[in-house]
Amino acid sequence: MSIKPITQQTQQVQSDHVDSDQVVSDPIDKKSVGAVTALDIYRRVVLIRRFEERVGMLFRQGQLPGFVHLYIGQEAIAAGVCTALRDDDYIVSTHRGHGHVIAKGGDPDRMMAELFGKVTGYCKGKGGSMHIADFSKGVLGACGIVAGGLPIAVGAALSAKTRSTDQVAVTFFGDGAANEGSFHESLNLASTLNLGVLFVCENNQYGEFTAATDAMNIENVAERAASYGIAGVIVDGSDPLEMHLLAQQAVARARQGGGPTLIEAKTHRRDHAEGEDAFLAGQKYRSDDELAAAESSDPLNRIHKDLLSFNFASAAELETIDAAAVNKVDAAVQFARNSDDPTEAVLLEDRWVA
Amino acid sequence: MSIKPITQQTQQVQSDHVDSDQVVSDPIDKKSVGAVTALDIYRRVVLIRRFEERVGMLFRQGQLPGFVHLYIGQEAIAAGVCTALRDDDYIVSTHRGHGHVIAKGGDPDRMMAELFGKVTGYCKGKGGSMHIADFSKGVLGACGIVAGGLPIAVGAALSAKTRSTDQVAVTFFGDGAANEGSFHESLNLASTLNLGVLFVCENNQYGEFTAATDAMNIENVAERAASYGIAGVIVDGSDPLEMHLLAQQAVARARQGGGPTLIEAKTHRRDHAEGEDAFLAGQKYRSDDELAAAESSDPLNRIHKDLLSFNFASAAELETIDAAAVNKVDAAVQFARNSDDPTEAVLLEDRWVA
Amino acid sequence: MGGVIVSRNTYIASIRQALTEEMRRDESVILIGEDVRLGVFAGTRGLCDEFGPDRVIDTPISELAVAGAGIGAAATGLRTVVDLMFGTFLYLAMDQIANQAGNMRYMFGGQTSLPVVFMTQNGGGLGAGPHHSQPMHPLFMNMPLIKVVVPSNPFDAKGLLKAAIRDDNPVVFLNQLSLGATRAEVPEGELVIPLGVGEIKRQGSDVTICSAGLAVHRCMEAAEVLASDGIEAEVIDLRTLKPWDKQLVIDSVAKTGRFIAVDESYPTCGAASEWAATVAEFAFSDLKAPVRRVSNTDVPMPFNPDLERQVMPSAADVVEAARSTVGVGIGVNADGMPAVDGD
Amino acid sequence: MGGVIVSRNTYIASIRQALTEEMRRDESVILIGEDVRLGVFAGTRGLCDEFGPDRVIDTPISELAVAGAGIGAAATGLRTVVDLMFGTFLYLAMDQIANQAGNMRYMFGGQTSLPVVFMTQNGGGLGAGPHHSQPMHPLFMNMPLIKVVVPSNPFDAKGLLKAAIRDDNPVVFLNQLSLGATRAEVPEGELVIPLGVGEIKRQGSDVTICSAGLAVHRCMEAAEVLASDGIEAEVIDLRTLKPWDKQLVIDSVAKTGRFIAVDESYPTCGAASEWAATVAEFAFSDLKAPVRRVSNTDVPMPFNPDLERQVMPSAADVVEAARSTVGVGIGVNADGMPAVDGD
Ligand SMILES: Cc1ncc(C[n+]2csc(CCOP(=O)(O)OP(=O)(O)O)c2C)c(N)n1
Ligand SMILES: Cc1ncc(C[n+]2csc(CCOP(=O)(O)OP(=O)(O)O)c2C)c(N)n1
Ligand SMILES: [Mg+2]
Ligand SMILES: [Mg+2]
Repeated sequence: MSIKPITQQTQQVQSDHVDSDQVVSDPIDKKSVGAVTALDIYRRVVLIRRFEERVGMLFRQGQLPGFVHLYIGQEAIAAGVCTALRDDDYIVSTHRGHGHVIAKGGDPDRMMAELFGKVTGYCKGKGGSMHIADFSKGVLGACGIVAGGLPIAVGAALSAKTRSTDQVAVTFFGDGAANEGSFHESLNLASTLNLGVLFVCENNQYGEFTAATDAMNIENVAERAASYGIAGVIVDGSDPLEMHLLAQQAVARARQGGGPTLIEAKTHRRDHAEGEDAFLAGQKYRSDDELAAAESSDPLNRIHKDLLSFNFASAAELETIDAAAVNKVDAAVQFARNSDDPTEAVLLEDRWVA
Repeated sequence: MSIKPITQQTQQVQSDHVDSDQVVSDPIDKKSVGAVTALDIYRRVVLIRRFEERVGMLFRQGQLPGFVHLYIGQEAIAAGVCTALRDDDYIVSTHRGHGHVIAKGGDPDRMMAELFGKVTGYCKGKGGSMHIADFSKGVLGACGIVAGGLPIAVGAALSAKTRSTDQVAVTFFGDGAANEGSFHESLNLASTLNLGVLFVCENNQYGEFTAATDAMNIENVAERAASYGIAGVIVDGSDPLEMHLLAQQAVARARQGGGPTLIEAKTHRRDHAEGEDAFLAGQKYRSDDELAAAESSDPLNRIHKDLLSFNFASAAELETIDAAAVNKVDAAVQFARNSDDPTEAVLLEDRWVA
Repeated sequence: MGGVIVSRNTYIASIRQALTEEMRRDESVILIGEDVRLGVFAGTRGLCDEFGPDRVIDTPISELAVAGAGIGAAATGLRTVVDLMFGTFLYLAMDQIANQAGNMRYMFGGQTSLPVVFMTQNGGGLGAGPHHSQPMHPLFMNMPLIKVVVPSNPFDAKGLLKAAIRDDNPVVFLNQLSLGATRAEVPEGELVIPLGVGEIKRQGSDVTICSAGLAVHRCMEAAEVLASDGIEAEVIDLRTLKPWDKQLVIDSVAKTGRFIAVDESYPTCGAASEWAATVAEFAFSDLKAPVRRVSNTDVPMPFNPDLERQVMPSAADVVEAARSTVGVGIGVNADGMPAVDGD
Repeated sequence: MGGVIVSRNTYIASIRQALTEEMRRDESVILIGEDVRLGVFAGTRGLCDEFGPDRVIDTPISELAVAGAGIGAAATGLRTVVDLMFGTFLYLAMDQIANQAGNMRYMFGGQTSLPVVFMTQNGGGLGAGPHHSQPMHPLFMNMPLIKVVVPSNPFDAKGLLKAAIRDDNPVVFLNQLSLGATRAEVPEGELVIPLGVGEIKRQGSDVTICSAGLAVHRCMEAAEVLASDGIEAEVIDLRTLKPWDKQLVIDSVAKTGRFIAVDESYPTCGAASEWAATVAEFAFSDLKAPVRRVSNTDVPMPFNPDLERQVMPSAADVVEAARSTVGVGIGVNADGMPAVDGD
């Protein structure tokens, strides 16, 4: 038995039939994304970045309770995928979920309020960072359980199929999550029921402080697609435009009844969780080379450069978008600060549906 | 990504290094098993068969409580594998477990007594058909939970490694079990820790009444080995001698620290559970062709023929062995019948270890 | 019941009838699980013929993903019934049931309802051994927002399952394994028993016996025996264990002054513990004698059917508990009181 | 303590000390889990340096297989400590813990012992949200043959963990998440607190308050407040929840005549239910007032820290319960009695 090595470039998905043997490695024409969509992607990338930078700062200042896992470094994935989705498509997110919600059109005000635990937050302050949901935008929720979201996305896709809509469901998860039983069962179930699910593995190369290479004896999570008879593809998850084009193809196939795709987006996270330096107390788990590689593949820089080189926008225009993002985040913090804490009545709400 | 098709013949395992690309399809020289071992295998195959036939009869006569899943049709696997093991090696079994226990040297008397729920049974009548264990023979127990035994075998192999013994652990399971999360986690964990585990998938093509082909979109469970960077091999699970030779290679590798192997033994079961005809009430789930194929690949006939054609034994000698097996089973039924039911004191035994 | 067709259903036939009627009534209802088409417990048999493979969905053996798929579907417009065969298999799906279904509505601030039923076989009685006989209800009772239903007969099975399917909350629906072949008169068509409402199966003035599921039958047998002693037991079948009908129990104890909780589950943190604690907390001044609990012996369910019977509450156990409690008054030196069991 | 070195340990340092000492003492002890080498909760930090990667074993994120591996290793000659980080992650391993570890010795007729400790963080207090704050102990208390330990301080944490590791039965060892940084004097070396034995933390004559884990601190605070009212509370820290020290509680109630169960878990079938039911069953004639339970509000653990505090038992809740119970005597019209809560 052998696996053809997968080169670390974008792989094309064919939308005709489910077959793990159909991966072609044509170079991708990123310009084909077009200016409008590319700017839309940029807008989301930069909003996620500014939002997360602020959240990190607030956390370090002790203003946010609980744990916070930032999406910085992985913005290309959420933005690239969600711009390929319709409003009525579903996504299911993770503990590192802020970026997914923003990319799917979530409201930064209500997100920030949730992080502060305020009643105006998405979950009235009862969910927090790891549990933000926006059902009105198809965001079926972040999840504090690693790989907990995969089966739920399968269910959403099953629901779409039964209701004869062509809605697609996307579940994001990490390289670490790919070692959970839930991963196996979910991909296999989606395959046997031929459901329109995108399994998007954000391989940032670590699960907490364990290297992906120590947690599995294969190089690419995408190779596991073969176990389920579905397509598996690898994409540069630090490149927003590539990410988008790849997602588009997988979404098209899912919509047409072509079944699930496992997309492995190679990426880098900044830290596992905010505040980890104090916790690590000098223990190192990454080499300086790795840190440098992460730095140099920054997705915001990447799309910024692409937009300029394709003449999709001027530096000044991009600057304006960036400034708008900062303003939105400022406003979100204001909104959160000005909001009330949940009362005891709120504590008792949202139990049984009568 | 592509999987090289695996031909449905025995595949050689190489013991040098874990690599799923190392499957060679040399024809196997079954005669190389040798007369002594081949007769040993035959002895186990025929004892399992006679034991199970009797159990089926007793169950249909209403003499045994609970559920009974017979191993008839799959004897080659347990007998072929366990003759490749040492007494101090471990096996973990399934709901269809009688054959494994017999093949590992379990005592038919104590097994039969357990099926009758008697105090002389392996578990004092507290376990029953799905929970027979014989720790003195390394049988760490059958298991009523599909795929429940895989992690336990991983633990036994971990223990062997930590204690610096070269004991090997084998876990048997079905094609249906290969879709449980436990399968995925166990193979991956055994791979990353490089443990001496044989994962023996008895693919009898059905999980209850669901065809394996409906429960996964790939042809061979063995293909999944690639997801864990371990060797995966397919063997004719109806052929006791082939099964033995293949197991020997995998055991040798495991013993030498070469890590786990996923062995897929293609086989046929007779029924899912005893008494299913009444339950099915005319519902059919298998074609007549399939039933005929199962019939014609009977492992007992197969080894019988091989032994004669290799001149390892005469028909009369084999008949003697068979008759001895029948006697053993007769004696086991007598033993069970003459044994006492567990008392209330037994009910309260085996709780906490003081 | 003018015009209503009533038939003598088995418990299993009642389950099938409830599923059939609800699937006809509401096309958003789907059924998903291992071998649900063929119908391993026969409660789902034949449904695929009528409703097709898109609504009666066979799956691989993957409890975690199947339960989660039921949840995801329920959060996006369907009503799902997930068939999980045997209670202990729910342990494999526990993350999805407890962490996801059990929290989702609340932790998302009410953004979704979750009409999903997890149906399985609960408890012992068939000599099926420890992996196929375990009582599971106390675990789910402890979870804040999961409803738990344990019918004791074919009539209730139908009425409660229909209510469970129409309920917008996650429900764990526990069929008692050994009641599958029992029969009762069950009307076709609309029969919906509201969740959370218990039933007095037998009126009595001397002692309240509270129970559910299979154990109700033992309590009714015990009540007959007690009646011949002149002790009139009031037997309550709670039917739903979470939320449960506290008031019905407390009112009964106000009348009888004595309380026995009879439950086929392990004793520690079992259902009987909850009922007994509630009575001791909220009906204390009515109590003329200690509350008593009759639960399983605290061991895994053994295979041998005689041992299994010994483990589960018997009518004799209930009779003995009732006699001892009726013989004990407040202030009387507690002769009838059992010793503290010493594990 | 002549010659014994005593240091002011954090709870986490106590865990590390117990692990270190037991791994030195017995080379069959291994530690396995996600990131145990680096030590996400710092309780395992540094152990790999001393004991090497064959005994301090990092794993993929695979709770089910990791727990099962711990069981398989324990059945074949090792003593395993499985670190499962957070309580809710045990739901993923539940089949192995409940179905396998929970039954194995018994269902195999005593053929094996099973020295495996499943260690995790239990309960709330850090604003970590519903998937990282859940109290898990009642679920395991319901299982027949799993021991359940919930230490309330660094001293007990060390002594109980050493006992748990030496125990030949499966033990679920639940560290209270929010106690990690608390400190106490802890002796180095041999300190073993037998499992199943509770401790009277404060003597009192008026009311028995029974608790464990984090809630013990709330009870002690409450006792101070009550003392200023002239109410002397006896506070019991059970330390082990299964098997548990029934006799200690019953003897205390014989003295005080009043009982309050305080537990940081969901109320239905919670630990407080078990304690209250036991007292009502076995110490009834000593009771001068209804038993009272103080448990979590029956909702998932909310993220907002203020809400979370409201959910968990507070000292004020305990004070209020104690005052109401001390104000109530038998026969007195039950003015102090709480209403039946209506979910
Ligand atoms: C079931 C479960 N196990 C363990 C954890 C603790 N945990 C939180 S994040 C994390 C790492 C997850 O790694 P990965 O899936 O690669 O996602 P990443 O954090 O890298 O985005 C772990 C182990 C958890 N939340 N849930
Ligand atoms: C976790 C779990 N799910 C479901 C079952 C019910 N069940 C018993 S045997 C069986 C089929 C198993 O199929 P396979 O693994 O192929 O083994 P086979 O019976 O064919 O030997 C099922 C679904 C079970 N025992 N455990
Ligand atoms: Mg990662
Ligand atoms: Mg099979």
